[in-house]
Amino acid sequence: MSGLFTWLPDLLLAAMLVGLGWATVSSTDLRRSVALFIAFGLLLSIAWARLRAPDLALAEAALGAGLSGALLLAALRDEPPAGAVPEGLPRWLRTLVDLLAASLALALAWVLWETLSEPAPARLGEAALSALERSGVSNPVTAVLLNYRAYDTLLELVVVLTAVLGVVTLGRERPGYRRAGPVLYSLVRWLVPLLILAAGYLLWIGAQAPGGAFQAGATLAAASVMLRLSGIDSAGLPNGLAGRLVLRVTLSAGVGLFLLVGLGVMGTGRGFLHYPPAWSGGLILLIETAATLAIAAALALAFRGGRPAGWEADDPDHSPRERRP
Amino acid sequence: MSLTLLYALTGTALFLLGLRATLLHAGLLARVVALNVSGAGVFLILVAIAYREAGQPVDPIPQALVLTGLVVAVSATALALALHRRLIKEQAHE
Amino acid sequence: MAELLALLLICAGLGFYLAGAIGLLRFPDLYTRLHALTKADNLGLGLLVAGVALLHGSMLLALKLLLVWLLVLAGSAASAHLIAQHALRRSREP
Amino acid sequence: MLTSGALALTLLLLVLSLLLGLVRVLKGSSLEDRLLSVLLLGSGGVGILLLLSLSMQLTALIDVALVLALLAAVTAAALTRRGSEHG
Repeated sequence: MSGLFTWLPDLLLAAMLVGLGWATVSSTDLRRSVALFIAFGLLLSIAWARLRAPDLALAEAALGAGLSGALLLAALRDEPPAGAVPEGLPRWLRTLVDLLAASLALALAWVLWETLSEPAPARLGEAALSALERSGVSNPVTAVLLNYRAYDTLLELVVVLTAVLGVVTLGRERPGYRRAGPVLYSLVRWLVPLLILAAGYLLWIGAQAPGGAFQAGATLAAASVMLRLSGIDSAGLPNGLAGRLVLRVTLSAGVGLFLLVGLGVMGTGRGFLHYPPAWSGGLILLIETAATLAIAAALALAFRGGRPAGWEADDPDHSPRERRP
Repeated sequence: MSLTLLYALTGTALFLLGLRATLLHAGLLARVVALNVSGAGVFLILVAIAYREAGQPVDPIPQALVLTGLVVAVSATALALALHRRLIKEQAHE
Repeated sequence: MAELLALLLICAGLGFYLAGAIGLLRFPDLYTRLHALTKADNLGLGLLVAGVALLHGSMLLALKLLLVWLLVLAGSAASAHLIAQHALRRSREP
Repeated sequence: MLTSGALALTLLLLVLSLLLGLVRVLKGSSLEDRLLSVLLLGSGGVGILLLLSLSMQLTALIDVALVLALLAAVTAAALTRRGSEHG
């Protein structure tokens, strides 16, 4: 009986996830689809909590439910007012895709059933946990991200930087939002400082508890998104000639500092990114701080949908209507 | 049936629902949303495998992998949306 | 004794949550649904927070829980206003 | 023992109320109705996370609830704001 009690919530949650996922991808109305996707992110955050992954629950709450939704909602503005619906695939091809998906589902379910019914073998995770004392932090996920597998995280920051460079290269930012009314303005006045505080808290706590650069960066970016939504076009990002430089330095700070530290420890006769154990706590915090700022700047720019006005001195896309043929 | 299996199967279902919709949808934004659902399914499988019953520590490596994946997914989504925006603009000029 | 009180508080909070959800489902129009939902948010979560704080039994966590409640309170009030405003604007300009 | 059983039951009921809210999302005829349900899922999610922080003895989930509450307000703003190009 008690078994059923503890099982039912998980069953319901799983059913709700599949139901919402289904509704999200099968809706033909994009606005509805995006609203459902935001709800899906909220549920996913609970699922991470249930699977004892509070680091992921934090990241999902900030990224999945918050920023992805805001990004998609902003992109809805790009759709032409009454865009012609592109033609779908022919019927036989749709049936083929359905068949492929169904057979893949069966194959995957069988593999998972076979492998997961057996007791878990010794995994790399045990090695990671037993070396935790020497990593400089006590949150195992942070240790994996910034010590054992620091290469991965460095390259991930490169991916983020590349993506945002793509965004600013592809066009100018979207027009801003209407000026906030009194209610939204009062919301912004307490929400933005709290988001910034929360980002600082998550960055600091990440060494010993769930939190870290990704969660902090996303929360900080949410502060900028909130400012932009309330009609403040600069959205807290630095402006002007000097500001442009500051923004570029911030964007590349995550990758840059990571590399500098990695090369720096080589100077002491160790391998690339092999921190001296006594220093690793401090070095990890330093890298995480830079990564937080870089991720926040990247996500804030991504929300704008392109490069801000004055990003380059002579912007070729400045007035698209006067472009030469 | 364990909690791991329940959530891994849920992840499988989401992965395939998303994959199918990515292939079938004609609209680009709808495809981006579907791809995100599909990615969430993969993440769910990975984290389900990392799960351990109370008392044992969970495996931190898949969790770190998924954390990286979440951020990469958002970045890729942002790039896809920028490409979509550029495409709309080019089509308007034709 | 404190434990029993905490459980009572949590159950009372739950009642409000359920009432809010049923109101959301059954009430005829947006504005009454908005009313039902904000009631559920504010009272239900308030009682639940009090119960959870008692069971955790730590002053620091209690303060954090209070902060969560205040955030949801202020957030839901502002959001409800934004939604009502949005609905009004849409009904005025088709 | 009584406490853990009661917590499991309350968790179940809270998930159930979330499910009711979800029915409205899926039935939702207007954008505003879906907005409401996103809000309900947000506050219900905060409640569930707080209950889980007890039953799983994972106090970090309170931080998750905090971030969820903060971002729910941002989401509500993002869902209702309109661009300046609409005049």
